[in-house]
Amino acid sequence: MMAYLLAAVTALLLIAGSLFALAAAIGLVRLPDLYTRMHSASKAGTVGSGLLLFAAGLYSQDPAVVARALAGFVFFLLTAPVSAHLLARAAHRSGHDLGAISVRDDMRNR
Amino acid sequence: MITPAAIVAVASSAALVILGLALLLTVWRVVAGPTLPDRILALDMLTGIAIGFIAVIAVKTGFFLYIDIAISLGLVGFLATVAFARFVLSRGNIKSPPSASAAKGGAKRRRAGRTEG
Amino acid sequence: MNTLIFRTVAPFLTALMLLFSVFVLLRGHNEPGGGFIGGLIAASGLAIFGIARGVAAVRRALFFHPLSIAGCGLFLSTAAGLLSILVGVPFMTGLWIYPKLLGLEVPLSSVMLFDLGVYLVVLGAITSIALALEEKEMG
Amino acid sequence: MAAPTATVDLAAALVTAPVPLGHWPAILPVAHCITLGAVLLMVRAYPRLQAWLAISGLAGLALMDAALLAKVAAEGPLTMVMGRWLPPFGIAFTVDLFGALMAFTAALAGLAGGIYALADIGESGRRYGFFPLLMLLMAGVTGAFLTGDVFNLYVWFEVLLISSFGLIILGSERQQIDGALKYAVLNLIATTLFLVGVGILYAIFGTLNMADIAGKARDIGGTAPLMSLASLFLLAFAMKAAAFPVNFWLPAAYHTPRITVSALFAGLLTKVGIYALVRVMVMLLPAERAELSLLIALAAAATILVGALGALAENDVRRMFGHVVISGIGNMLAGVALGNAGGIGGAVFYALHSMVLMTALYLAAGEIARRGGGFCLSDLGGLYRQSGGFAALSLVLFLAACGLPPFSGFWPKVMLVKASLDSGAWWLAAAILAGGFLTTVAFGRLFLLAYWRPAPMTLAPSRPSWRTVLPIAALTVLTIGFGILPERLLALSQAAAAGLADPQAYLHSVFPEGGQR
Amino acid sequence: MADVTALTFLALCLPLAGALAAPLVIRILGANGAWLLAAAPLFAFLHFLRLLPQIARGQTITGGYAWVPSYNLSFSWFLDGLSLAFALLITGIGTLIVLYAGAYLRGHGDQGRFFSFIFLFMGAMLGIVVSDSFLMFFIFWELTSITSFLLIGFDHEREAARRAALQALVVTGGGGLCLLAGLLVLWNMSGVTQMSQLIGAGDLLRESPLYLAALILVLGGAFTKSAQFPFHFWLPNAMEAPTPVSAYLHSATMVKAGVYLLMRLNPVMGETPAWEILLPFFGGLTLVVGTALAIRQTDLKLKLAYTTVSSLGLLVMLIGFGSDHAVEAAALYLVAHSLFKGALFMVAGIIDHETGTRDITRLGGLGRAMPLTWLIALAAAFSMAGLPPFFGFLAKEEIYAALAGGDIRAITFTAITVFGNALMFAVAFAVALKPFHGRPAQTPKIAHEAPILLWLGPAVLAVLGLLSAVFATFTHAALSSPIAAAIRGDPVEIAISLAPHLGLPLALSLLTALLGIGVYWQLDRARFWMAVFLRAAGRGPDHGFDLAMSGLVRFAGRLIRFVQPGRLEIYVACTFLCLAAILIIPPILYGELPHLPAWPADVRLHEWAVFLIAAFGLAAVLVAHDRLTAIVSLGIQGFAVAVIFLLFGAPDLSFTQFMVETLSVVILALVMTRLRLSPDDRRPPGRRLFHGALALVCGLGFSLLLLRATQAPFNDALTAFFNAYSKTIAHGANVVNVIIVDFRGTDTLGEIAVVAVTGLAILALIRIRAGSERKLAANDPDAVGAGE
Amino acid sequence: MEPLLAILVGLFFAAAIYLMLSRYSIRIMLGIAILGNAVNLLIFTGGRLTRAVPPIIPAGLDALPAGTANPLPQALILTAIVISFSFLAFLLVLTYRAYQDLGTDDTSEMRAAEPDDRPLPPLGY
Amino acid sequence: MIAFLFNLLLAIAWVTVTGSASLHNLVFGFLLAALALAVIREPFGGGGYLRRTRLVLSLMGLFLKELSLSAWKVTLTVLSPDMKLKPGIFAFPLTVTSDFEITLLANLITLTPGTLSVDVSTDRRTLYVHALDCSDPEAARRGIANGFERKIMEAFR
Ligand code: NA
Ligand code: NA
Repeated sequence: MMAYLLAAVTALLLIAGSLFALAAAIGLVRLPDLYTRMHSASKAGTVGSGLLLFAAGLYSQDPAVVARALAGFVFFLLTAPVSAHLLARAAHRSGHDLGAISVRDDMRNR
Repeated sequence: MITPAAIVAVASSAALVILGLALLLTVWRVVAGPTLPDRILALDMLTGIAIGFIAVIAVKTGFFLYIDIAISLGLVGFLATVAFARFVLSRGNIKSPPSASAAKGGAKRRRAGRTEG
Repeated sequence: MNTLIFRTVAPFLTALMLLFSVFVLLRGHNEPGGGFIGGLIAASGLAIFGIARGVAAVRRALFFHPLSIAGCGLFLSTAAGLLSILVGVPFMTGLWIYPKLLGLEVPLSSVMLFDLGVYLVVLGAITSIALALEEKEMG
Repeated sequence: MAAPTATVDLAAALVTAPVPLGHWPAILPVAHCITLGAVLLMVRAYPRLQAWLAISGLAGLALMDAALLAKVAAEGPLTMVMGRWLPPFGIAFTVDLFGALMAFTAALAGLAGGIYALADIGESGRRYGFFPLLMLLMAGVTGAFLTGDVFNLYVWFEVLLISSFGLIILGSERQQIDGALKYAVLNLIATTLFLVGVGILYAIFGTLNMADIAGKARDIGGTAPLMSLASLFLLAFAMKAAAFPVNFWLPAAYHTPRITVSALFAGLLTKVGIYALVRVMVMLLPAERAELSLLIALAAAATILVGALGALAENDVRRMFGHVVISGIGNMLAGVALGNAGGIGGAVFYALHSMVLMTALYLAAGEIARRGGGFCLSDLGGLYRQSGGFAALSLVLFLAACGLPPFSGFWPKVMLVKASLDSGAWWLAAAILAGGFLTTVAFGRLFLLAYWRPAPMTLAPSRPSWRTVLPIAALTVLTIGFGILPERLLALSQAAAAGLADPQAYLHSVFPEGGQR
Repeated sequence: MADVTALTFLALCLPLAGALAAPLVIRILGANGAWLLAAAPLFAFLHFLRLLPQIARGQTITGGYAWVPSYNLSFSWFLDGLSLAFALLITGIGTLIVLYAGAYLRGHGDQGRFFSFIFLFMGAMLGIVVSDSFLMFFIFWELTSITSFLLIGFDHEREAARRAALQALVVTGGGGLCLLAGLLVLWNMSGVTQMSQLIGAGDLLRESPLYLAALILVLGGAFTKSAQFPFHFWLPNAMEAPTPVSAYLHSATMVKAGVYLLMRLNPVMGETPAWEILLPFFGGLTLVVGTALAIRQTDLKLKLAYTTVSSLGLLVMLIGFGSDHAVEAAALYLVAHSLFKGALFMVAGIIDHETGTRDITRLGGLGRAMPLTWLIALAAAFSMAGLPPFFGFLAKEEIYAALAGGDIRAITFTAITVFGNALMFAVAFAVALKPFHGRPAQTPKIAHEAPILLWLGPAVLAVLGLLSAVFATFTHAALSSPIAAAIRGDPVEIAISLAPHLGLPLALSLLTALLGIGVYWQLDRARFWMAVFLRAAGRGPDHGFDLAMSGLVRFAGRLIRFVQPGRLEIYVACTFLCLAAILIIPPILYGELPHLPAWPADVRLHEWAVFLIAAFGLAAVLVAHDRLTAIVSLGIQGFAVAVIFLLFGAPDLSFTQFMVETLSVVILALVMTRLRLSPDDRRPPGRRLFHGALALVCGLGFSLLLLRATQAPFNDALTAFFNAYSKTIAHGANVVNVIIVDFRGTDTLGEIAVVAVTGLAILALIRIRAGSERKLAANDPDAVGAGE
Repeated sequence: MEPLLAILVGLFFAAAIYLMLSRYSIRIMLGIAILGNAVNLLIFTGGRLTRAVPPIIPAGLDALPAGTANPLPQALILTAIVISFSFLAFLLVLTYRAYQDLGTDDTSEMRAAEPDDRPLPPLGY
Repeated sequence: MIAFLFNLLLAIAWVTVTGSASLHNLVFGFLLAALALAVIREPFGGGGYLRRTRLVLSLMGLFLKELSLSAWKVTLTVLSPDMKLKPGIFAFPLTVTSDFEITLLANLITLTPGTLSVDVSTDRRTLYVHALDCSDPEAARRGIANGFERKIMEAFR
């Protein structure tokens, strides 16, 4: 029974994670400009791969693997916002304006 | 009889297919751009999906040692994005006249080369 | 890239990566990893540190010139191979000892020394390249 | 982890017999070079210490190689299996006469280059690693000559290649950068093809040990694509050796770096290509070599002639010498094409002669520039008037390069022409002789224009420095010595050739039990 | 008698010792050092003289030392009548030349060097004539080419001297290579390596199918060395050398080497149709051309030089005839020519030395100031003209005797010889009379009688020319007959003497003399008509040499600019063309194409996806229009490869591939930051098609090769070994890593050496700025880029 | 499986070679990067393929069970990857220097070492 | 002090990652971490954290919750047929002052729904935030100030 539960949770995590990743990818394609796409990539993408990692950790039933999966996830959490920040900042500074749909840009007049 | 392993196998196969789709979409963004940061963002995302892909393969094959690969990929993927961000920044303002930025390095400007990367 | 956020995060990331690199180095003999990958991860960490805080900071942090570190690594690796002359076995023969440390048996070997050398070479060489490129960037 | 508990049949995995210290010379030269390279890398900031360490290290290398040569000449091939793993599982360093001869001669050339560098390589060159690069270049060269494993050979190739990249750009002049780019791209293609060859070889044989392959090639023939493999190796090594029509990288690059570097390249690099060609084609794949002999012979003839004509056509002394190197490669290829004892022996002798001579020639070119103010024939002159001694040294080198007696170039030429005539390849003999003739014309003109012709302007009296004169003079003495007393070298070359043609001793050294899977 | 072998070896080494000692001796003793230096050849001469009786008795002397045993080569000599005569001439005349040069070059800054060269040359020449082994013979042969190069170019600041030296080197050196081939063919045919053994192999050689090839190759060597038409041109140009050199090289030594070779080979290669046609033809032609050209000249030395050419022609012609008389005549003329030509050259040198000119039209009336020299000149000229009582007379009589015969061939060659001899007669007196009698002319220097060192040599030679004829019986017994015997291969008795003898030869001699007087009488007119004729005939091979040299350089230049165009794209394309050929042709030629594989049935969906992504990445790199797309696409294919590794059980590989691929992309991006470049494919469509086809062919070739290789049964012994012992002995569960650090740790050692060097090389590449070496030399502190 | 990989390897080689045939140094570098992968895949395939069983000896066993991937080609490729990475890095920086010093990325304009107007040597003596 | 704590944290991370919770491993991990920290010793000037561990944990809890929500919201947004977006960048006046706090805040903002930190002004007083819905910047500012910023100040002051 435990095995079934474990398998079910793992399967759920796998499907959920990959769907999050897919959603992020769709967002990447659909969203109108760079800055909005970044939301998609830095959130849905991170959570998606985090869930998949966690699924792997869980299914292994090995605390070491779980710990590593978690460590990996934490690491993504550390890096994802930084890379988003760096990229957005660089893009904005090098003259990539917000898309036409945008309503406000407080950074433009600095 | 549906065994736990079978459930996971099906789920992981499905996950692989979904991730494959995600990969393709991301690759499309890489190629389509339109701007340089868009591509960089997509590549960053590609790394993220690859990490998930590896995790799924770990589940599918039962070799959880693959997780370490995923972790390292996260590490260097970050480095790649940082480097690309630098690339964007150091390229200078795309709206200013190109000669100002291209003169850097003292090299003769390419006649036909395009500055947009 | 002088941004406050990156400057602040980078040291933590670098420390984590250095730690992880040693982890990868040490377990390489039994699972994926080893000196080369460990060295790459460490060098990547230092590269991030360098991009965030400048080349000078990395140079200060390393104390030795990265290439000297690479040289040291190369020396260690060769020395690991040459050790076997003392035991009368051919070059590069793995030598293992199991000293007791605080009651625990710690396996030490010339093979590990060799892999440590690999780690240092990769760390030193790649860091040297990254710093050289980065320095150029600034200049 | 705990000490192993499982009971294992160690004798099936390891060389259980004690390895006498006398086997260490097989690996020591390489280990020595790498260790020293590592130390030099660490003391990069102390140029003076570096120089002395490097020179004494190179002298040590020469001594080690000499000891190795003596041992191999006396006792036959010497094998040490790294890590004690039974061959063909571990990497075996197997040194036969051919390898030992090449390694020793290379060490001499390296030592000469190192001494010359004391005068030629300036502060920045030393700070950016001339000496460590030189040591690691020697490590690559020596490793290539001594290893008995195909993939390991590839690795040493790469070591020497990347070191040569480092050396070629020291100075970073525009010319050097341009030359280096061509050199790097083309050489990279060549090593990549070599690697492909190794991959295919492994796919076919399932082994990488040369002795093992040599044993198996004779059985596998016909069932595996050995001809394709041999052709691939031929192309890769012909590129490395700069044989026509894939020789272009050499004249494109050899005249650009510091002269010491050119000298080392000319002396060492192409010879490693020839070495590998001989090792693989003659020892490992003899039947396939025989099939390809016509192709190789054609390439050889073309290489000889194109090289010799190139020497005539160049205004820059260094480029001229580059073509002379190529022409020499053609001669060695001719030996490989012939494949008989005389041919291989001639190729071996030629390779040894060429290592010494080409190093000396380029060092002399440096001296020409130092004394005459440049490398261009159109601007040179008056060197004979300026210093009869240097003119005499140069003349000896030139004559040796033309293959004229009584200098070292003569004997291999005779061997090769004789071998060609013996196998009825009169046209190959004609090409060798014609190449010698054209080279004679080229060097005659060089002597006329740069030495005899009055200087366009008065040359400042040059201060002779032992750092430049000693290596040139020492190599010249070797050239004369090889010419006047060729017996020892000739006998060794012939023995080396015999060992390649019939590698029983080599095989026995690797598999003393005769056991092969 | 002391050990002949050791003494002979010593005699052979004496010139070398002289060469080494000369600079020092001259530096200490000045020009008078010549007396001391002359001792070296003199001792050698005396040694050979002592051997004369033994040789005259028909014995031969051999000896030597082992030299290159593994090539069956010893330093060995073989002395018979021919070699000994040559050895005597070389050392004897050599002694006189050394003395002569002592005075001639008195005060010359490079006199010591000159003596070194002369001695080296002497040693080489001696080596040629005594060598028994082919290879040794050849070595000395080439040494004479080299040393004559140095001697002819002695006045190297003059372009003409440099040109002449190169010409001699090119012609004789090139001929030498022919000769080498010829000798090796002879070795091949006969199986012997010694001249002495060859003598018995004559029949074998003559019947061999390779005979003609060997003959032509050998003649190539001999004709160039002995200046036979059309290779004659280098010899007169070699007059650029100081006169002692001319006197030495062109009387008894250098140019006679070819004649020596032909004489030596006559017993084994002669008496065949080819021999009897080629030699007389070229010899006769050379005789005529040489004399004709000699007439035209006004320069004393050049006049003599061209007569040397014709004399050599005469000798070659005689050897070609090969009859007893011809051989005897050749032997006599060989000796006679050496004596008179050496003397005359030295006389010409004396005139030049004393008056400052050698132009015959600017000389006259010297007889009063230089009676002794005139006497010597006349004696030598008589011999050259073939007048009694000199040795030349005997030689000429014997020549006519040899040619006398009924057939058309004999008549033709007799006519030619008479013509040639007549002209030589005229030239002889033009040299020995014109400058000395008549009205004294204005010369750059006021003439005085020469010092003893100058006249001693020619005087001795002239006197010998007389004595040898007077005591002809002794001369024949000691010298001429043994020479002839060696040439003939059988014992020969020469009988001719000054004793009156009537017959056709004497008549021909008279005719020759009459013709010669006539030509001498009309010398100026003859010279004019000859010049007109030669101008009409066009420029000779001498001019051809210049054309050939510059043409060769130009051709080579064009060729090298074609094969070495300096464009990387062409180099790369050429490389890949070769690769395509290598990959496609051998499999087809040798039946190594793979059999058609079964379609893999079990490829899974995600595997297809990865392959597709890889292919997609490749395509994207190819079509990318901007750098980042290209770089990123590169990353895609790299990631795909990493995933392939992952899918097929290679986690370490995958790990490394991910890392390395990312870092490659990072470095690419960092570098690209500074390269404002487009990776756009800017090839014209035609080129694209060609490149595409080439790339596809190569790719196909690799596919086929790999397919074929994997279809062979696989030997997995190594893998089994590693799998079995990785944990149990090497203590590692990760077999790949154990291979890397233990089983094949040496590979990794090399690999990290590569990595370390890469770090160093890239640092150097980035840091060293162009010109920093130069700036450092100028003590500029900013030379090296940013400090460390 | 090997045939499919063989085809893929061919594609990799073709792409690499096509890129390297270009005149522009950047495309050459891209080609070199792909070339390295091509060779690695070739060696990998040459050692025969096994699906997804890494050659890592499971805890409790002393030797690898049958059916695992061949570790030797993996080890060879590891070495080769590192080496080709090193070379690529060097070449990239070299390209950069070449662009900086020679002012072009068009290799047919890089003629500092072998200029078109190389003079012939003097034709006289 | 910070150095010591961070060191210990890293050592614990080591123990978890290596999966061997022995004392030896902890000591070894501590040494390694010390080494790693020694390399980047500069940022660790002074201050202390230990007493705020509980607050940090609470912050982490908030963050995880927000992160999950964020991912879900983004997913919904991109999957909705008509993405009604009013994106834009607004300036957020910072109350927190130290490097660490600003960084933490910025990163947390990025990981929460609809917002993304783009840059910090050079005077460190303003944080520029990109929002998917920028129709009411004031509300967004208030949300941040009362949420993460306050929690951070509680935890780290
Ligand atoms: Na992200
Ligand atoms: Na490795």
